[in-house]
Amino acid sequence: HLPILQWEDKRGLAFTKNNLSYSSSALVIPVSGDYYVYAQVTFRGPIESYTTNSVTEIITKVTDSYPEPTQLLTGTKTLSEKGISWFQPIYLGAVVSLEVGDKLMVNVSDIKLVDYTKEHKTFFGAFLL
Amino acid sequence: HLPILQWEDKRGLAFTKNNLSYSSSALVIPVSGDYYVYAQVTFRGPIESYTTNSVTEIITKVTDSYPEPTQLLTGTKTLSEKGISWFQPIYLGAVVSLEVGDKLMVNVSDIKLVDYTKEHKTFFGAFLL
Amino acid sequence: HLPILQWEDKRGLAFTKNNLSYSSSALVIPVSGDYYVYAQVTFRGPIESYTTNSVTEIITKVTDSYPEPTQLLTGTKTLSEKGISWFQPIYLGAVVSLEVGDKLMVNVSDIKLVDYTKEHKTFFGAFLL
Amino acid sequence: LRRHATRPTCPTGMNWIEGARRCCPQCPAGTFLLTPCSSHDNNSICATCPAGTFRAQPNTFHECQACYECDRNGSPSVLSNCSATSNVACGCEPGRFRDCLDERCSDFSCRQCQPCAGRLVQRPCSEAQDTLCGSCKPDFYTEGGECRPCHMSAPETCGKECQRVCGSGRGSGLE
Repeated sequence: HLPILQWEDKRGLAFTKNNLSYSSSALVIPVSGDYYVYAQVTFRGPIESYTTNSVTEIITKVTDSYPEPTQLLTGTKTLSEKGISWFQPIYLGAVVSLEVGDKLMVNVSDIKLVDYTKEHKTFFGAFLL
Repeated sequence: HLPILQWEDKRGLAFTKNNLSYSSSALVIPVSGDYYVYAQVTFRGPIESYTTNSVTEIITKVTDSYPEPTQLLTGTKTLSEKGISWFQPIYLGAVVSLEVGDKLMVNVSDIKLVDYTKEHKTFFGAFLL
Repeated sequence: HLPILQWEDKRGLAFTKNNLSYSSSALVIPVSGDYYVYAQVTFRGPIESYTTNSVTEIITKVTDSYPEPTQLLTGTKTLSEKGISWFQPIYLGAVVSLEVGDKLMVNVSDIKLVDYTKEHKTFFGAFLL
Repeated sequence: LRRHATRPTCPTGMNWIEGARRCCPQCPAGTFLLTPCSSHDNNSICATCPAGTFRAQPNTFHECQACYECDRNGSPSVLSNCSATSNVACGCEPGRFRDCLDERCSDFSCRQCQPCAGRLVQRPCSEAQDTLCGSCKPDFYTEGGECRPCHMSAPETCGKECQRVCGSGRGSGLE
């Protein structure tokens, strides 16, 4: 499986409420229903793996009763940058039906390429409709 | 007009509810109000029309009583890919005021370039605020 | 600070309601709460400053009681376009906690690069959850 | 069972108005529906599209469509201004052509027509496409992909092509 991002859930702009909790890299769904789930990851280089030619972000759902994660939303883009230093945001968002206890996570193609330096460039969230 | 995408509305992650129905490539608005409408299309190449130099996604509204569709949201991006194979997601989302009976559709610049292979890469939806 | 975009709030698809008002380039928050805030800016060239190598869009919050704006969401992308003419949309959206009287604005790296010609290519909005 | 409320079809020139639960006359192009007709008044009250907006067709919309703008930077010029019944039309000034981004050419920038220096014009520049330059003009010879005038060529630098074109009657200035 692709690496899973970890998130800040309390400090700065980050918050959780209405029992939507965060634990071990996942948002945990408190009540079944339809949620608008979204995430943006800003990728940036160069890293020694500059030869990377694409970046991918996937929002996945893990259900305890099912061994395989489900890919809910995927944003994937090939890179063709002229300059040495580059950055590339990928935004994803959609409505998905979730059950109480489901866990939402964000996977990325290469964790070293993720710009984690500013909370307003890489973020993740969900709200119940 | 640009080609209109067709969608799966029942299987896998797809669903419709609260009388928001899908028919002949369109989401049909059941009650007037403000809706958050969104869509992502992942474009990919090469296709023989690799000479394409841009991709466009447009969410349009059709009203039975009016002969012209209204363009609600547009994402258009020029392509400048080094590699032969490329992929490029375009995400759109915003609040629009809709009337009962209005139809929402997604048009694309070139249907052959749309990655329809995975439901989590190309998706479309709306919810009433 | 980066230039602030001005918006149309009445004509065409634009509207404000539920006391969410628009004045001097900002959406003014009428009641404290969690809002889904979003904006898309379509950047385009060439402009005489074609040597631009990146574009940036930032949704900021200004609070009367605090001298510094807060950057809520940032989308920044390096440009590496082959052709003369280029287009690059950047979409941002997320839930943020806001207080009554807070002002939301959209800043861009270079106002001359913003495609203002069509309302469905560059847009900005927010709704209370 | 709830009867699926289907909307009645209205006579030509009238639209079903959900709020009024009746068919109302359409507003003419250039206007929008301010107040629907009612049981007291069979007429729709229409208002003119505000400046910067238009409606090209009869309608019962609550607002008009926002006009596009011509991109001041791509130097498209206004072919026709936005009116209450038609959107703005943008084009390129003489001496420039549309560099379209896609087949529809809904987005384009205006680029300088190429001058065909020393060449015959196979197809003149137009709004839709650049000049198509042909072969060298008479008394011009090809060198390095360019057409050079015979009279500018000096004997010591006049290569094979130059001599072939200019050889017999090379430029008067140099005799």
